[in-house]
Amino acid sequence: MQQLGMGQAVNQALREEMRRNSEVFIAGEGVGVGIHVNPMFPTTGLLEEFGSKRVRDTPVSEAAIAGLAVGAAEAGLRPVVEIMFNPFITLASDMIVNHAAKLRYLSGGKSSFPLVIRVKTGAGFGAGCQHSHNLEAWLAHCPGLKVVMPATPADAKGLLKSAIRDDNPVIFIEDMMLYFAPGPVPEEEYLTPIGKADVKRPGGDVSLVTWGNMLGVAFKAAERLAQEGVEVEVVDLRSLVPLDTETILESVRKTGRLVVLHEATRTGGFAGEVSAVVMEHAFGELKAPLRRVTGPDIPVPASPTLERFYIPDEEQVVTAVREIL
Amino acid sequence: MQQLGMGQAVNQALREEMRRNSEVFIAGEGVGVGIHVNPMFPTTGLLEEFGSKRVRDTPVSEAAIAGLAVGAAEAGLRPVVEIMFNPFITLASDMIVNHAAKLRYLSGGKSSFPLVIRVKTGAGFGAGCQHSHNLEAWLAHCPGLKVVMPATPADAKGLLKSAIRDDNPVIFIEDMMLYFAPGPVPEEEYLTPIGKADVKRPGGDVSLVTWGNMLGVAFKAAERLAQEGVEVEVVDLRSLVPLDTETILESVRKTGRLVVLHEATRTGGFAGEVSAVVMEHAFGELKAPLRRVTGPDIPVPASPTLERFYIPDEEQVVTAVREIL
Amino acid sequence: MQIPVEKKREMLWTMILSRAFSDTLSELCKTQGRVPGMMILSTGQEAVGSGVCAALLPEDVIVTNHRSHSHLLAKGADPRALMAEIYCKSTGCNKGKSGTLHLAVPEVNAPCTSTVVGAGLPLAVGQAFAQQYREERRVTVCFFGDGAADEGSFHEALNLASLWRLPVIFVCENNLYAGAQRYEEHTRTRHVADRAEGYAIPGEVVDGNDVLAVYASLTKSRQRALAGEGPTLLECKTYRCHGHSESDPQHYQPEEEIRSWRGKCPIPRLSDNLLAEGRITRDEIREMQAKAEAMVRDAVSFAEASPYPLAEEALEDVWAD
Amino acid sequence: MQIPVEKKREMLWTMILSRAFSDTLSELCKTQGRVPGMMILSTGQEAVGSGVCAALLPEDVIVTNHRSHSHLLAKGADPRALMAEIYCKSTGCNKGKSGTLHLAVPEVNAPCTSTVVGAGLPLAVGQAFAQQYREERRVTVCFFGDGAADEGSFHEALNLASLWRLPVIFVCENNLYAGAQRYEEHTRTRHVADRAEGYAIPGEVVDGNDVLAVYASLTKSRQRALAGEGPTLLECKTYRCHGHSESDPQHYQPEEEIRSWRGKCPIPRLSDNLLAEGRITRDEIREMQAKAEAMVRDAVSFAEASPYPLAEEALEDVWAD
Ligand SMILES: Cc1ncc(C[n+]2csc(CCOP(=O)(O)OP(=O)(O)O)c2C)c(N)n1
Ligand SMILES: Cc1ncc(C[n+]2csc(CCOP(=O)(O)OP(=O)(O)O)c2C)c(N)n1
Ligand SMILES: [Mg+2]
Ligand SMILES: [Mg+2]
Repeated sequence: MQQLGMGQAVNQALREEMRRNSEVFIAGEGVGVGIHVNPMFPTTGLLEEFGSKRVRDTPVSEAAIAGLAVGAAEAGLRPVVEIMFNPFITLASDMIVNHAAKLRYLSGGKSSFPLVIRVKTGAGFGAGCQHSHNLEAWLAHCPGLKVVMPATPADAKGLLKSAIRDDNPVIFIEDMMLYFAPGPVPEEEYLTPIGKADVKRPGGDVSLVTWGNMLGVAFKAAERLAQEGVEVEVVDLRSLVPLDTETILESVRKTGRLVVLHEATRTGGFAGEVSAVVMEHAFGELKAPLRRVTGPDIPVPASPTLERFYIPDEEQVVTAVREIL
Repeated sequence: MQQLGMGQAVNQALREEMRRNSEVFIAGEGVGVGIHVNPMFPTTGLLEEFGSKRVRDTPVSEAAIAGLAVGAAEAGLRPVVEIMFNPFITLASDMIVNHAAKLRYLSGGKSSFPLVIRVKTGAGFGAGCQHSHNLEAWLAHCPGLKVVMPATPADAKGLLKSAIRDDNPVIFIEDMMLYFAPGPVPEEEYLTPIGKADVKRPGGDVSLVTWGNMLGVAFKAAERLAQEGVEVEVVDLRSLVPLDTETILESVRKTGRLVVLHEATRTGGFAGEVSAVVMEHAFGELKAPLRRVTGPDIPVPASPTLERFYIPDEEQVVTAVREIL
Repeated sequence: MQIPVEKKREMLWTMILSRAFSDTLSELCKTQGRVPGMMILSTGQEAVGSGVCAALLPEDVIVTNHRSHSHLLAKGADPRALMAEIYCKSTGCNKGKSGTLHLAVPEVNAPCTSTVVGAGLPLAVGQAFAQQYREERRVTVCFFGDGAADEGSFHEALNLASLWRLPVIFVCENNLYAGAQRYEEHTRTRHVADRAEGYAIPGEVVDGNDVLAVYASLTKSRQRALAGEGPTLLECKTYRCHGHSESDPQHYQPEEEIRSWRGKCPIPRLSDNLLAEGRITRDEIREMQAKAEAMVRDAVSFAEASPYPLAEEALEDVWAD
Repeated sequence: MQIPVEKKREMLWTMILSRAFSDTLSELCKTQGRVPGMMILSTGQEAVGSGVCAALLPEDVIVTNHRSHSHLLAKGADPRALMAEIYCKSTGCNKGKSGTLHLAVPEVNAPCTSTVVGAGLPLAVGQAFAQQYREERRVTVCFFGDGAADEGSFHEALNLASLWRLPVIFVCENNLYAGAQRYEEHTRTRHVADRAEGYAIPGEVVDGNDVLAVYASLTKSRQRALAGEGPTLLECKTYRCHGHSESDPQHYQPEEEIRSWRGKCPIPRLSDNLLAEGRITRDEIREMQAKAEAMVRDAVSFAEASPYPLAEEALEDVWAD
């Protein structure tokens, strides 16, 4: 099987969908000509293949980029626009939250808004808190938006293809750190369903629910714990909205123990939603308290020592698991 | 004791703090001359008392309004600015999230940002989802911001005064529906601490945690249940950040049962945080599953029948409580 | 510019219809609770929507804002469906989800209405982009207020539309107020149209109470757009004769100012012109008025007789499947 | 305008220091991993920061952006504290919290630095508002790029500053590129300064590689600001001689263009002028250069010898108590 980084997987998904449907176009800052010439990046080479009609470099105008997507989607195109880094989504958030998410409802179901907003996220590249700020919990708290956050190149490809074909607005969050971590991606065409979590590692002792870049941390922790005879079930949500509560509950009913792991800051993070769902529907099967392993409630600091402190690591996960065994 | 609506209580707080400290000023759309001449509204009469130097009507420019506050606060003033309705906070969110919340951290603690952003929220006035959208969970997921959401006029006054004197950025969320529900407000000067929840009604059978406008619904439900002999303890959070976990846990340890009630939509709402905190720290004392009573995962519809359906009511709370008794 | 008499009569009709519509709503608002929500009308500003829409073809798109009724009626929206939506009934064009503030009528190519001030402009850019992408002979018009011209979205939208030469016409309805703020209190820019130069696009000021002037300007800018020459910023100077909403006592609008602008009402202005040219008779005008009133009465009856949506319908229409 | 020779020498010094600083960083970046994060330099653009800051008093405020080093050095920031922060060390001016991208130096009245493009402008409005509110004789300067002029925040900030006649000068450093986009690819506006008219404020284009011209323009607009006449939009035309960041191969910048702009370097331009006027000797210039290099070497040694912050320090400085 081909080994691709997540950026390359995204690139393949864009390429395939753009070949398949001429109503798909991409737009954003540097999606055509960018400052990097790097085959690991998601939009490399698309301008060359599809031309400047369909690959649109925009000014630094996030509200206009998102508005372009919303208006063009209503008119029947399938925009895939990029917001360069997660914190800049604030600048587009009126268009996303008050328009992409709501205009269909406001139309009484007459219009639809088949658009994808790709956004890069994640700490780890030393740029500090105005570039690194995980905000998936915000977007998940906005009815009308689907929210997808893949953890592997294969899922990224399959989910992005589904997102582009979805008739609803989809926020597609790519952790930059995963661009440089190759993984297997099937060669043949496939779609990964939005709204289906994936048990990435089965285990009977504790359920470790996570998504995005933290999957790697989850694996490392699971391996260490396996050496102690503790079998961790790693559930990769992949989509936050719709949330696959069935898969979460099934796992927790089996293990009776739950740890939720995310890179975003703790208070108000999406771990809260996961724990509420479990506490509502599987309370009787729970054998131990919840543990959350998350970023601390601080902005992401720039300095390497501080940034490492910010990012949850397997040590913290191992400790959390041990605490509730 | 004087009986005031929440708008009037806010007005008194602004008046007292502006008299006390000449570095306090207010700015926003229509905070001086507005389209309503209504003594129940928060900024009525302030222009007359303090003049146009300190009561600044702004253009319709939410990013500039928030930026004004951030810049002026760094320079040592104490801005209290208004974002007219909660959904428009999206337009100011870069300034709030990436600047008000982060610039102190980025300065290594050298600068501080003593500002208050007042924002009106709440469903119930038939304006639909671009005016009514409760977003407190977003702001609570942003380290560096304090988030306050009072439920009574007395708390509103005391909390706003504290917010204005706080050296950190505070988001102060006012539910419009409460402007027209008078309640007692002490005449003498007082401050209500930010970060302290308030047990608004003691009870031993079930903990009902809520905030803002839903306190009224909580009371109604508690009264009905009291007639059945069920004693509900109503915990009004008042502040989401800092969160008074002690008071929540104390209540749940006593009752063993938790219902969380908020008007915001369910998925990703702040009830998740409350339930995670309880599940982490009071799991052993819990006797029953969690119940959340919240707005459904839809935008707030305009039509009265639909809007009523959206807003959680005491019936739903009573049902939730009965389910876990 | 030579404007066909049929066009002129069409504009007179849509203005009369809009006025009957808003006068009726204004009247209905005097009975508390009869119509839910805020009531925002364009009494006195009808020439903008009528002149613009008369210059458009049905396939052209409009994007409008909180003050939308006259735009939508001029674009051909069904008064019954509008009125029922304003009443928040299930027969409304948006099944009661929208109410008066964000009426969306895709049937007449008015699909994107936002009550977030300034938000229409980026949406219109998206619509116009789709038209250009598909090489259609259609344009998009975006209606917005003078207050909206201070929002960041205005700036980003105009720059992008100019850069890509999109077929969009930005129609600023400068009614001298944004909420309670007079124009001079929210900007020092003499004319909103003065901002056009900053985007290297044509900016034009037109008498917004002269429907023929509006029609002529729009026709010209539409041709530019179709010729691939890009957007135009058209500022229509008009006046908000009512308060911001019907519950606004207009305490900050000088009475003399209101009176003087009422004297510049666009409807008699056009009808006098047509009468003078012998293109219409007084009886015909009276007939139009009677017909408009009847249509609006019918719309109100329809709306009042219609049921509210069932509570559970609130859960519908969030997702496309 | 008569510029005192001491001012000219000061500007030469700050340009030379900035250049030594950025040349050293550029060199250091060739060793992977030595300096963390993205490295964004203003090589070739030094005249803007130097000319502007020479025209300011210490109590004046600057608000800068991602390309801040030369602004901050010209405003008097300590090279050691800056370098240590760029190295993300605990001795840095922001204790390693900020790194190179949002250096905040309140000690020299450069307290608000944002790497969110365009965000500086509303922040500067707030700073200038405080100055006006307190009736201080100080102004605020906001540095931003040509790309930033396309953000909505630019628009809202200029309108508000104009309306309130705030003592703020918006300095657009037009270096012909925003990321990989040439100026003409992100706007059709001939000059960013053309946008000033849309806010009824003065807009001026100045040769941004001529430090004396920058100084003169800024002095004038500062006087206007202090006289209560409000903001100015000053566009300094310059060129980004390096890539957007040091890891950018500049593949989209024509070599000939880079070469020609390198020929317009502001440093020899001023030193030649001073030499011609007999206001400086070649030896003095060499001394300045040597001193700048020594200072930067010292700053690097200081930074390299400094410890990284302790992990738990990450939890500090979020809240003021
Ligand atoms: C982003 C945003 N801010 C504030 C409001 C509240 N608001 C509604 S209409 C209005 C005034 C708009 O003035 P203008 O654009 O001139 O339109 P007009 O009402 O005069 O037609 C305001 C401030 C809003 N709807 N959206
Ligand atoms: C809001 C926002 N969008 C995008 C970026 C990514 N970005 C960083 S610098 C830059 C280009 C800015 O160009 P310009 O304003 O001309 O400044 P220059 O880099 O040329 O000095 C971009 C797009 C950002 N930092 N902030
Ligand atoms: Mg107006
Ligand atoms: Mg630039």
